[in-house]
Amino acid sequence: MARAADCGPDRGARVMLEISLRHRLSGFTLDLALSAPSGVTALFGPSGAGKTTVVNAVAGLLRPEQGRIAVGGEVLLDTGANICLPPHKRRIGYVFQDARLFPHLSVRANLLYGRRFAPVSRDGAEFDRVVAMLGLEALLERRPAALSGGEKSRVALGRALLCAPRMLLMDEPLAALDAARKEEILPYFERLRDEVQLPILYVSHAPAEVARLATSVALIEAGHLRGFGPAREVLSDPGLAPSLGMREAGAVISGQVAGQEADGLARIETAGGPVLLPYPTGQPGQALRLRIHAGDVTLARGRPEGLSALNILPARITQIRPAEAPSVYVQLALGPERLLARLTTRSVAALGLTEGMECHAIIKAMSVASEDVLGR
Amino acid sequence: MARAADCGPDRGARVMLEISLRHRLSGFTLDLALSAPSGVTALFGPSGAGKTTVVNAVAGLLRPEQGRIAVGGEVLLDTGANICLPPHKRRIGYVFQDARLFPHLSVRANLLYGRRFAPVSRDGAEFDRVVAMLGLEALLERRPAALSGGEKSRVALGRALLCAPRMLLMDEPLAALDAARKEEILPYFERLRDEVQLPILYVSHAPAEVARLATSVALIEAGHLRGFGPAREVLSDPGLAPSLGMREAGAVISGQVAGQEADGLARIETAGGPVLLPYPTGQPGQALRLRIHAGDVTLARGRPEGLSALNILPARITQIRPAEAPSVYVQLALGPERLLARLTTRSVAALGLTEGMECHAIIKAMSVASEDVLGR
Amino acid sequence: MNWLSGQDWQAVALSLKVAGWATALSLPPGIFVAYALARWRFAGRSIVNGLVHLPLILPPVVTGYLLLIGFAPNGPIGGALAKIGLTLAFTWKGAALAAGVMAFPLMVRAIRLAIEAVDPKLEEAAATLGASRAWVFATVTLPLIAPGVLAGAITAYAKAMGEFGATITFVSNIPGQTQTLPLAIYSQLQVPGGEADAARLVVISVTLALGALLVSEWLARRIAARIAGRG
Amino acid sequence: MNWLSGQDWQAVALSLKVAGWATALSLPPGIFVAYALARWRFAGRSIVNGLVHLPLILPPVVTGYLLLIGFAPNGPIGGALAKIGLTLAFTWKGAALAAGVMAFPLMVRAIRLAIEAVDPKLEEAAATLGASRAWVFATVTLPLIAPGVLAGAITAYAKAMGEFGATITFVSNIPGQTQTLPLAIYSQLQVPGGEADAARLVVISVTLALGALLVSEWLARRIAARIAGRG
Amino acid sequence: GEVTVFAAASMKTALDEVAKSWEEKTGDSAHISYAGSGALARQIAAGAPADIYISANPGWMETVARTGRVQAQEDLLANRLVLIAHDPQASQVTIGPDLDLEALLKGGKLAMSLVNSVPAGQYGKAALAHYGLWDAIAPDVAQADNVRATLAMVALGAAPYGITYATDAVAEPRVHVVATFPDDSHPPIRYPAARLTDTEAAQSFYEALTSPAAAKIFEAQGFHTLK
Ligand SMILES: Nc1ncnc2c1ncn2[C@@H]1O[C@H](COP(=O)(O)OP(=O)(O)OP(=O)(O)O)[C@@H](O)[C@H]1O
Ligand SMILES: Nc1ncnc2c1ncn2[C@@H]1O[C@H](COP(=O)(O)OP(=O)(O)OP(=O)(O)O)[C@@H](O)[C@H]1O
Ligand code: MOO
Ligand SMILES: [Mg+2]
Ligand SMILES: [Mg+2]
Repeated sequence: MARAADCGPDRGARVMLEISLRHRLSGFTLDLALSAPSGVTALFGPSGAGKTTVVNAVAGLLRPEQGRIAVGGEVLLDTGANICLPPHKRRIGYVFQDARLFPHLSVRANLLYGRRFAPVSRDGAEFDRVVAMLGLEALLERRPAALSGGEKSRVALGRALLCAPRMLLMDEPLAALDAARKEEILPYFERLRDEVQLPILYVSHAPAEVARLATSVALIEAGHLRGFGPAREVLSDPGLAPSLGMREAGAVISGQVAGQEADGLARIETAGGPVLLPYPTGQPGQALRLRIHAGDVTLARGRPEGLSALNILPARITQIRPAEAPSVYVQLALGPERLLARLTTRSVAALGLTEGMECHAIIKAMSVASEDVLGR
Repeated sequence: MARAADCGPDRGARVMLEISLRHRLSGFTLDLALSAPSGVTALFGPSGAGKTTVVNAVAGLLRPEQGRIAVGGEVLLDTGANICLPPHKRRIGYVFQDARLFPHLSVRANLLYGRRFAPVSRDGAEFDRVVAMLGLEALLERRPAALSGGEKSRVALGRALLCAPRMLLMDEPLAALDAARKEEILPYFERLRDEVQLPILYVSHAPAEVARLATSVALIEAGHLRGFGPAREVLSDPGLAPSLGMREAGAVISGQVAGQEADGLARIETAGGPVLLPYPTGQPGQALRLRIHAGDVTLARGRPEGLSALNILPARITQIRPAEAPSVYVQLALGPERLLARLTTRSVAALGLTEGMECHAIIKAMSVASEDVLGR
Repeated sequence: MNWLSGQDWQAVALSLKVAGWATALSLPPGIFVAYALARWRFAGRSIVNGLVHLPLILPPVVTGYLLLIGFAPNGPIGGALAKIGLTLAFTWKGAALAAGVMAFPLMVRAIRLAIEAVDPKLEEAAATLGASRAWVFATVTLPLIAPGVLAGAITAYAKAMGEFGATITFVSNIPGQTQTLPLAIYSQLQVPGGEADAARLVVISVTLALGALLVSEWLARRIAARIAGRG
Repeated sequence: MNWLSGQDWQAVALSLKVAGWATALSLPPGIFVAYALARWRFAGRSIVNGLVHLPLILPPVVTGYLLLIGFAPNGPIGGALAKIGLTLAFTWKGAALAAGVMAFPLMVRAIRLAIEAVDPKLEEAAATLGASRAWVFATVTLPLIAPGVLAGAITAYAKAMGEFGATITFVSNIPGQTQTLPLAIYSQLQVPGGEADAARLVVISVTLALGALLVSEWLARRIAARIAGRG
Repeated sequence: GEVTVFAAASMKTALDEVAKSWEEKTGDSAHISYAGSGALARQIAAGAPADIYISANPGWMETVARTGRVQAQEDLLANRLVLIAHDPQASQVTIGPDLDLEALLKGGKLAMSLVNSVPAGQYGKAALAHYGLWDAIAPDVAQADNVRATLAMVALGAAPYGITYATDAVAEPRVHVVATFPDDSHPPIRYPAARLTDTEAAQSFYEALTSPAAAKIFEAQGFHTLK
């Protein structure tokens, strides 16, 4: 446990999920420990890093050589104390990387499979809501074999959501889906996270999804933890940025909805000043987070005029770190918030930017896509 | 065939791939026709649209009720003339949406399965190159059952690449892979397209991949063609932009590598003026295409100063089209090229932008990620 | 119908009863043993496997002889059963036992192959949804092996319809009580010139078994079509 | 070894030869018929299926009798075969034929179940890679059904080791030529007090068949482990 | 030389011994195939390479005779029918119209061979019918497919009483003869033998069957020799 606590984020926050594992497979060793607060814990890392293996251990499908897993204080596994709850007693909804639908059951029966075991009997409304969200209405009487790839993964998702679990494991649940469909499903995940307070372990290769959903991010490489912490820290860490993919590095800043302006723009108050976004973001007073890609931030020494960009925030340069040549990451302080900008070395030289200097960060309203507005 | 020709792109270009299909499944009807020039033809569309069904028909795994399929002039299927080549005579490498590896064979044997049937005997160098690119060296003696999701899809990819096909079908080949791995594989696809001149039918939900690879794009919805044409036209069509996903709309402009500057920046000559990019892009003289996201383009009336953005191109506004409120798409002419910008209506009003007006398009060097530099 | 004698009809009815009961009663233990052999690793697994196959390996007469020793009214098991009022020797119930024992290995083989073809990942998925082992078996494994169970049952049924050696040795040939079709056919064949009578019974026997076969094939195809999404 | 008489040894050797040939020779047609029944839709499919099951349904004596009629030196097929120098009736080859015929339905059932469990999508994948139907069968289908083929073969072997009724009816019970173990056991049982001798033969018979069974189980597990990625 | 003999299974004990002494005397070898008389007759009709056929049933000998292969034929042996009991204490009974078989059985079965097809069963049925006992006892008769199986039922106690040949009862210590059926209660029990080929060995074996040495062996097993 000591090890797990070492890399826990928000050491003060209540630990919701505790995972400490050691397991050898031929040619691959998994060895990591983390304890995460409630919310979404994202597992991120290259193919073959061990993400599915971790998730399987939490589900009880893999019994690690050594390990301890606890959810919300309840111990699911403790090899030391010889505790190992069988999978069906763990009440964990698992969206598998491969869909694993029951081929002999209709889509409806697949979706309802877990209902019988749910401690609270879910009402039909919940079923209808999930079916509608996943666009499965027309498929309910079909068999899995006749579904398309994306349809299968949607049914698998619905099946796990409808079993009233106390925790969700999702292994790349949206990989087979198009952007529009993802856009419909992600808000539901956010509601599960925020309203239902369901702990979620979320595997994804898409940094946008991770940034949007994750409370904590664990970066796994070759079976070991490369980084772990609150999403905002991991995602704005210039050292970890390359692991997230070039386009995808970026910081997350907090804000509060101030209201909607007459022309439809939403106004968000952040520690760095007001930010305007071109779509509804919620009720006034609602807390939210904005993910700003490092590549989308332009810097100016003076306050530029006559620009179509609406959001021009005063900032101070806190760090300049070389990235892949010929570019650098510039970390900016907007009051207590951190922003990450990626610039060419030429621009840094031309503008004479140095650490400690005051400048303006320019963010196009349009470059903060709605998928980068995170629910809290 | 008349129907197919109607929506063919570059009506003058040599038709490489001709598909015309009519097939009913319970509750789903596929009915489309297209003829595409050589290069990568991307099939794009929501889950359940019929993409895999089209690909299966080309592979010979589905015999449509009516249809004609020809590749490079050779007829694979013509229900009218009662021609239907069996799959093994079509010499088509198919990367399935599900990996479909042979469970009883090692990874190596899976990769080499098609070699025996290749008309030219591939040398070991090709094998080594593909294995290295896909990072499969350590997995060669393993069985598919013990591979991770991404490892499986990499082996499936390698298997299809190594069978020396005359055409490749790829059904979301990179969906299970992380950004870094994709970055390693995409250039290989580009080489296949450009050097080997292999026709590729490519299904993907990722607009970035499509934009980068596709010569032609077919947008399929509910079994029908919503749009089809050269990639640059489809991707910069403001009418089709919503289908591509909010973040992903953007135009493609052509350019030529002028050389590398002393500080490492690459200089690309485009019809709109020079563009600087922060990474190597190729030999001087090489033609390439840049994909510029609409959200990444900032406009200014006058030429702005003191900005970290390096690329400031004079442009003329050709079209202003409402997008989702409160934003608009602004189409810009940079000489003969078209650029797409997405702005808030407030900015358009504040700057007083109107069609026909001259202005400056500001593109951050960093916001054109290397994945948006397309090989030609 | 004067084509068949009353005794022949008795044999037909009895055969159907015996084969039906033999199949029905050996199905649950057949499924259980097949599951245990396919999925569990326990000491004595090979022994169980060997025992199950024994009736296949032994000449049927020997099996019948062993049954006679064990289940005769004064035999060790037969005595115990007699106390609860169950007499097997020389009754149709004994014939069903003999047929069931002879058919058992065929049934277990078929079901076991089907179980081994079920992807354990589906069972795992069911477990994560909260289903206990028994429930997983009932709602996932069993439906998926239904074609195999059907194949096993019909093979067993066919075998039970044709079983001769063990039956006649164990329960002998009592018309109306233990004289199944094969025994009737055998009796006819032992009489010089009895071929024609035997042939009639063979036709009936084959018709009955093939009818069952066709029905089972049709059922199995329907199940397979449902799973393949065509049903 | 004075525990077994020379004649007993003959019976053991003969049984091994007969069961081995019966299994080996019925394997290729068994695989072929199983594949046809599992994958092809052709007219007369039910008829073929029925014919295959016939030896299971008929009393073995009837099967033996039909073989005798067909393959006797003066029978229709036997006559033709005699012209090419192949005599089946009353030779060990005939015993192998009888055992093979009796075991055939068991073999076909097992292999067919295995074929039906193979995902056609894998075969499709092989076809797209350029493999012809025959090659797909040899390199994908066949390896994947290997455990089922093995199961079918061993069931057939066990059945062939135990076959009695059809054998004695077709090729008679000639020591050294057609007297297999089950026939030798039967002969011993004809001798008053012959039970002890019969029991010895039963033990040998069971040992041989169980030995084969164990080997086949072990092989099947190894194949399964390889496919599951543990091998 | 070699000789192949097709013989009714119930003759195995005696015939094995006869064959052995013949082999020792002549240096030739005999292969004897024991099976049901009917099966053997059909095989001979189908062209089986038999030199000698010994049937337990005159009916099947007729089938063989019709093939035209018979070179020589004679009734070799006779046998008697006995009522046997499992219980060593069972008392002797008299076969006659007054025999109360049902009382003897006490609810058990009377073991016989197939009464319509196996000779021992046919003779037994005829004998019981002769005394008017058959119809009453028929439902309680358990028919085995051969005499040895009938014997085994009684020997094991599965059936308290049975009807077999005297020759079978002789060799089985676990059964007791409680009565012998009068010869006139059933058709004569005959074992016809036929020689089907003219080879020297066949002739020699056929003759040996009726030799005094053979007669001794047969009689030791309870058969009556007819020559
Ligand atoms: N055998 C079938 N019977 C009925 N409908 C079918 C059958 N096979 C596929 N479909 C339907 O046809 C439609 C197209 O399927 P297809 O697999 O081509 O979709 P897709 O575009 O590849 O989707 P995805 O991106 O989710 O893989 C789907 O709605 C699917 O449910
Ligand atoms: N049974 C096994 N034997 C040996 N190695 C295994 C076994 N199962 C998995 N592995 C290896 O363990 C590593 C981790 O696998 P895992 O499935 O957890 O990866 P992952 O992070 O989920 O990858 P992906 O993103 O590709 O799904 C992989 O290298 C895989 O090859
Ligand atoms: O296997 Mo048998 O020969 O039906 O009793
Ligand atoms: Mg995985
Ligand atoms: Mg698809």
